[in-house]
Amino acid sequence: MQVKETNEFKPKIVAFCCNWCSYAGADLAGTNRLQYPADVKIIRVPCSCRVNPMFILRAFQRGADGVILCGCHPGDCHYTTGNYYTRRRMTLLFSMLDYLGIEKERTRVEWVSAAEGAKFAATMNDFVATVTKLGENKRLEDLRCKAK
Amino acid sequence: MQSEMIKRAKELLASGEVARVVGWKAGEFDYDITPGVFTTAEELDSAFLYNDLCEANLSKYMIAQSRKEGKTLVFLKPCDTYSFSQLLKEHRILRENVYVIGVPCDGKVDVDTVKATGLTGICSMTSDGETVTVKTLYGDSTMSKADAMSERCINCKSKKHVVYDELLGEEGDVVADNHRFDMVEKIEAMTPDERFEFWRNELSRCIRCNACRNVCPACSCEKCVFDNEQSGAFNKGASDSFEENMFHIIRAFHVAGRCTDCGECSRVCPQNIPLHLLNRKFIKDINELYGEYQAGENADERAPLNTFTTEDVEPSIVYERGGKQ
Amino acid sequence: MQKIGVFVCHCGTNIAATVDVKAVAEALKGEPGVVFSTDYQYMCSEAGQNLIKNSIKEYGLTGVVVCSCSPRMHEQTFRKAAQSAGINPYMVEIANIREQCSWIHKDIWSATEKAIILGKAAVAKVQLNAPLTAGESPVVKRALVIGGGIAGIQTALDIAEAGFEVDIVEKQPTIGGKMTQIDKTFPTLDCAACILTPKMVDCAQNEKIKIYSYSEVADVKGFVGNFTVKIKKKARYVDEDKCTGCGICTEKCPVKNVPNEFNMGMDNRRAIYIPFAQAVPKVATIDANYCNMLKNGKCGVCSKFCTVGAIDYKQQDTIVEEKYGAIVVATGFNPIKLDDFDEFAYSQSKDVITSLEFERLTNAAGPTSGTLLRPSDGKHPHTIVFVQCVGSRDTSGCGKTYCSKICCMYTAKHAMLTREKYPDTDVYVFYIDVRTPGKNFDEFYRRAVEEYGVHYIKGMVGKVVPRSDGTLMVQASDLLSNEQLHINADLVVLAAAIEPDKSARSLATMLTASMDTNDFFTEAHPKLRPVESPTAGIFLSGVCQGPKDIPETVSQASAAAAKVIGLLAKDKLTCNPCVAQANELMCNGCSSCEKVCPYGAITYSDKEFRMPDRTTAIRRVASVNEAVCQGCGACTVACPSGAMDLKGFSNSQIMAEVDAICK
Amino acid sequence: MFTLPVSKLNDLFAAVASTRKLYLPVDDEASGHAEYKVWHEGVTLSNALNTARSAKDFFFPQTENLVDFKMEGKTIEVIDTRTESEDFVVFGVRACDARSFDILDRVFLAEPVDSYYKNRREHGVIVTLACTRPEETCFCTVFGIDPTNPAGDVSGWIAGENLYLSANTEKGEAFLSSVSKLLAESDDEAVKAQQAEVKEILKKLPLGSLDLTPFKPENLLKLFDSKRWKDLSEACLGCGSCTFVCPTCQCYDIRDFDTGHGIKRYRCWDSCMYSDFTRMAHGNPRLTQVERFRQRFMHKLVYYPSNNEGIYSCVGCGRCLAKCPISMNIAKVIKALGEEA
Repeated sequence: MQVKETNEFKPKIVAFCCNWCSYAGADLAGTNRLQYPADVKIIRVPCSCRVNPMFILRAFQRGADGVILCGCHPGDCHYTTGNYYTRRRMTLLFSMLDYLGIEKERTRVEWVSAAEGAKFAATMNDFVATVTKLGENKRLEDLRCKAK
Repeated sequence: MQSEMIKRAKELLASGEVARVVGWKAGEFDYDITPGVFTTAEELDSAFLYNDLCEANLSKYMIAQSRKEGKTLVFLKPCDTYSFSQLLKEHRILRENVYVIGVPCDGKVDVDTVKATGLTGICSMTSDGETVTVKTLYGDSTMSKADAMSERCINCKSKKHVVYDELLGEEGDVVADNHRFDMVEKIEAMTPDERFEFWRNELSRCIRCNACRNVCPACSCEKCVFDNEQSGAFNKGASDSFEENMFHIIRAFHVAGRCTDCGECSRVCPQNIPLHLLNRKFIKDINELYGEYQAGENADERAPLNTFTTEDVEPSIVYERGGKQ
Repeated sequence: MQKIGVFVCHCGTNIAATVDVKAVAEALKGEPGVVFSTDYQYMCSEAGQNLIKNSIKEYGLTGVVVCSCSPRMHEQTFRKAAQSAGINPYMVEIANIREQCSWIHKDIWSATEKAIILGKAAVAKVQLNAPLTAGESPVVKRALVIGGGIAGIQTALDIAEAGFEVDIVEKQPTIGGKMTQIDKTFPTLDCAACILTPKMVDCAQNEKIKIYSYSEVADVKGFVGNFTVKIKKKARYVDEDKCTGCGICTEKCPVKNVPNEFNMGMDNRRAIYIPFAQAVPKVATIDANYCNMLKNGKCGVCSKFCTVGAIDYKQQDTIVEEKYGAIVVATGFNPIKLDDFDEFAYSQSKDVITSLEFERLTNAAGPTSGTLLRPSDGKHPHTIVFVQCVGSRDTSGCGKTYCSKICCMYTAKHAMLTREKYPDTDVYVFYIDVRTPGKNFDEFYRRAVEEYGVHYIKGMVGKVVPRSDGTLMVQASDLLSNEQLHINADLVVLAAAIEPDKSARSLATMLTASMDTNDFFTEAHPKLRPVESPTAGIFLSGVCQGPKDIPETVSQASAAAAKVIGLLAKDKLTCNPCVAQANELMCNGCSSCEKVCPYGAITYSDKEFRMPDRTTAIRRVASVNEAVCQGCGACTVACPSGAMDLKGFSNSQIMAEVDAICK
Repeated sequence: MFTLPVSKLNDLFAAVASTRKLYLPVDDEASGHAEYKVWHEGVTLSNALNTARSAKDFFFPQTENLVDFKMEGKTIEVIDTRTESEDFVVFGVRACDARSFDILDRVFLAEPVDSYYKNRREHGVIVTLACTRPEETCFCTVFGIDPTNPAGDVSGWIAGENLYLSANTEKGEAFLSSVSKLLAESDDEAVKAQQAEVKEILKKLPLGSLDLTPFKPENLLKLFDSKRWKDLSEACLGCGSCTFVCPTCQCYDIRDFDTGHGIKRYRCWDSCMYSDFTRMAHGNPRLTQVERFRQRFMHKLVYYPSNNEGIYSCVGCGRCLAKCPISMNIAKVIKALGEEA
């Protein structure tokens, strides 16, 4: 494998996707060959409500530059109510991060259904662009993890 | 009030209604009052104290005390009853083993606030409800009680007891027009850079002594995630700025919707970090986004993070709302 | 430490064209725990599966990572392969390097790099996987069908035919549903009643079928194989067992002015009534809103005339609790209310009617005994305008965005039948598109146009204005000739959109079944599992899942029945082992988890514990009913101490994935 | 003895800072405390009696990296991350904290020597400052410390308009000679006068008369078995604030942190008040908070002196008195147990 040297900033993006809607939406994006940057890596969770704020902070600690959480549209949760809890939890968490002066644009919640492959790809393209613009995560970084 | 309290405590001990009394014990300098357990009339006479300097919230002690043999009498100030009620709601206190006597409070005098005025060598501090007399190694002085109270008492949210078996003194009311969110608003109005600077400056002083957590009535976990090697959040020292942020964000999140805003965290912080401003941010957000909610006030109401409405705002509101850019 | 085998799939060129699969296999060799790593053309093929099985045996693998297509595609395949080779199926993790990598990236370098990271995340996760054993739960061999229309009837009959007991809950006094109100069915034009009523009678007579008419589902608890349902039998003030359906009471009742819902309110019935002659059960029902005896205690006529003493004014609603292994939702539809479509003057003129009202006007059992007469003056209409897509395919916000699917065909039917019976009538049909994709459908429509001379005009009606002479001025545009048209009509028939019955939403909440934004129940998979709800044990039949005509409804009803029969034929069900688990030593007993659990799977009990300080304490701790828990994980985040964790997606597993990705 | 006008303090700091890092107590606006900070132009010496955190951080920081491990494939490489410490000067250390270094030295410099501690200790010069305005929480005199005559490499006094400095060690001599251009020779009259004045205040200290006589090795079991521990510890929250502000608490934990690229083995302060302190396979040897609480005070007042020629491992700085959330502290313990004994 050839190694490509590049100095341009490539953000690390963690995307938590619920198994029933958004993960399937991501699969659909793939089936339709809709491109989005390879910087996005998906972690499959049963429901967006499985995502603990600790996971999000952990991602930032370990070097993520952006974290996005995708779930079923409110009302369509496979488990009926999961994403409603997600909505409250993440609203409060993001607001707190903002309060601490941490760039709020590094975190996002999007509702992507299993049918919205195009939305998934568009969301990821937009999120990667936003985070790239912000640059490296400095405010929630852990220097111990950054040093190679 | 103190003599009335001792009288009732003795009566209840004598009648066998209660086996012990949780209250406040006198210290060396009037201001260094320790929560204590009394089991005899003699102990009550020699050390029991209630005055304008009894700051500690005794509610959390009832988790352990209510599991002891026999009933425990506890004296609770209005704001302590909110913590107590929240703990009841979470099944942490066995209500049937506690006898609650509500005692009035019109704000407590705080030694750190007095010290901040520049006084040193404080050997004695007394309050008559209006004026605080301070005796120091370097001379005596007086100040108005209002100047000697901490911020949490100045912005008192309620003088009403939400739970009690018996009340001593006069019952007060919820204080609707407090200004407890002023500082939160001030921080919200800063630019993100200023906010980051502000909190870095505060949180970087954290020495991870866990005083805030251990005093907090909402932090009553059998095993805290930060003490649990398996939790993935374990950490002992504030080894990195990230850990400082992580600890305080997660702690605030875990008590969000459960924190009654008793202010003990900020009171006990040896580094004077205004930790209550994190909790109040959540309280303010909850009030604004999901409707007014006071933890501990209502025993039946669902905690805001354990409920939802289908019309809740989207997390993206943070992008629009949030603070100044 | 696990002994992990990594298998990288080429998927022909699907993966291999954009991901250097050999490099991925090579890179993952160095990961902690990996003892074997290879690549192969098609991992899902028999040879590929054998490769996994043989490697498990050869290298003593305890964990398997397959870098391949989406786990939604082949997770089951690889789990089964691993299981057959003797390791726990839940020791398999899939790294999705096709849908989420090779198919979306063009650059080999970055796609390969990403595939390696995804592989590392899967390896990191499988390191922490634990063997999971699925529990078993028994199956109650009885089904519940909610809704007694043609969908529910067909499903019930088919289930009963297979030998299982089945109950139908119908909120109306009779089963039969909307089809009872229809005169003839397209495209064969046979009489709806003639094909429906025998099935209704079959239901009544089948000893495996129990009908709860005039009843509603009040509560649903439990889970697949083991639902407990409370059925509310509404008081009908008539003893069902005694009533013979003779109908004397319905003739003697002095209250004569009750709008008859069977005829869309176009005539009246009595306060005690049997909806129609072929009702099943054929039992009278007292309408408490109109009955004088129930309202003010003065009357009692029906009771006097009832020879069997079936009238019981003191009857109360009763709750029946039954256990079921499967539930079929067949709640059907209603035409939308046309209040928001004032331009068609529906509320202003009696002669602007809906298609279902038209249906009653042409039915022999209808208010006009089958003679087409104008509701306003009882005269023969000579010009009839049919308006299609009223509230369907509507993006204005007033109606529904979807196509109601049945209107094109029934309108063609109405137009054709009108022209056949009343050749002196001019019939206009305004349409956006005419959609006829069904067996013999297009032929049927062409007959209407070509043989019966119905005027089909592409265009929408802009306005219907009632005029003083009793006619209706229809203003419309002909999009093909680009003309404005003014038609003086005697009758205007609106093809109102159909929507799911209003009761469906609250039912969905009780069933924890998901719905789309239009309140149609969501199917587990739009193509592959079209008659199942994503919630296990809940099946869908008829229009509650989406608009469909009678043949489609009946085929879906039978399909749902087949699925139910498949379920009831089992004695035991295997549960999803990826469920929540409470660590009792860390549990605070605070009830947060219980509050957010949508299934009521968490209960609390006081247990005695040996504490770290070696004292004994009684503590309130949570426990999870593994058969009820569906594994969403809401509880795990509500739990501040982390005592609640999710098997298969544990905190440490997810964090290991995070770490691997962010490295 | 050398002297320098207080007005020239800035010149002295500048001169020291030009060759090495200089730390001194500085007022921190956000906390309202004084804390040690690095001097740079514009920074002024605090007037506060003492810093909120002790000076032990200079030699025994709250967390420090011990060693790194790097994993390459399936091999582990051990990387020694130790580097020679930079030279530094700590100015304005009080007598109590100066004594705390002796107590820490007896732990960390005894065999086996703690090379991390030693490295820093060797590169640090301690310039003390005599106290002039003790707090009510001060009781260093109980431990035989004279706050008017502090130890350190260089002892310092600010009396009137002048700073007086006197070297006690070779390191101190070298330090003074490095800034000799700024200093003038002086007698010790002003210092003596100030000492006499402050000693009068010391006589009035409310905790100055704490009696340590019961705290001797032969009373160990009696003290250990005292009934008072239970009620004294009843309200203890089990937090670590007393231990973390204490200048002599020296317990630490060693932990591994997985960075994703390797392991950082670090040590961090630990507290005997914590329920997982010295946890072993069977659990914590001290099961209840009473035992943990007792451990801390028994160690300071009995165990340490038993092993160190009667030197108590408390210096009476009063920090724990000011910081304990429930106002339970060593002074109350000494009194309560003393009464009993």
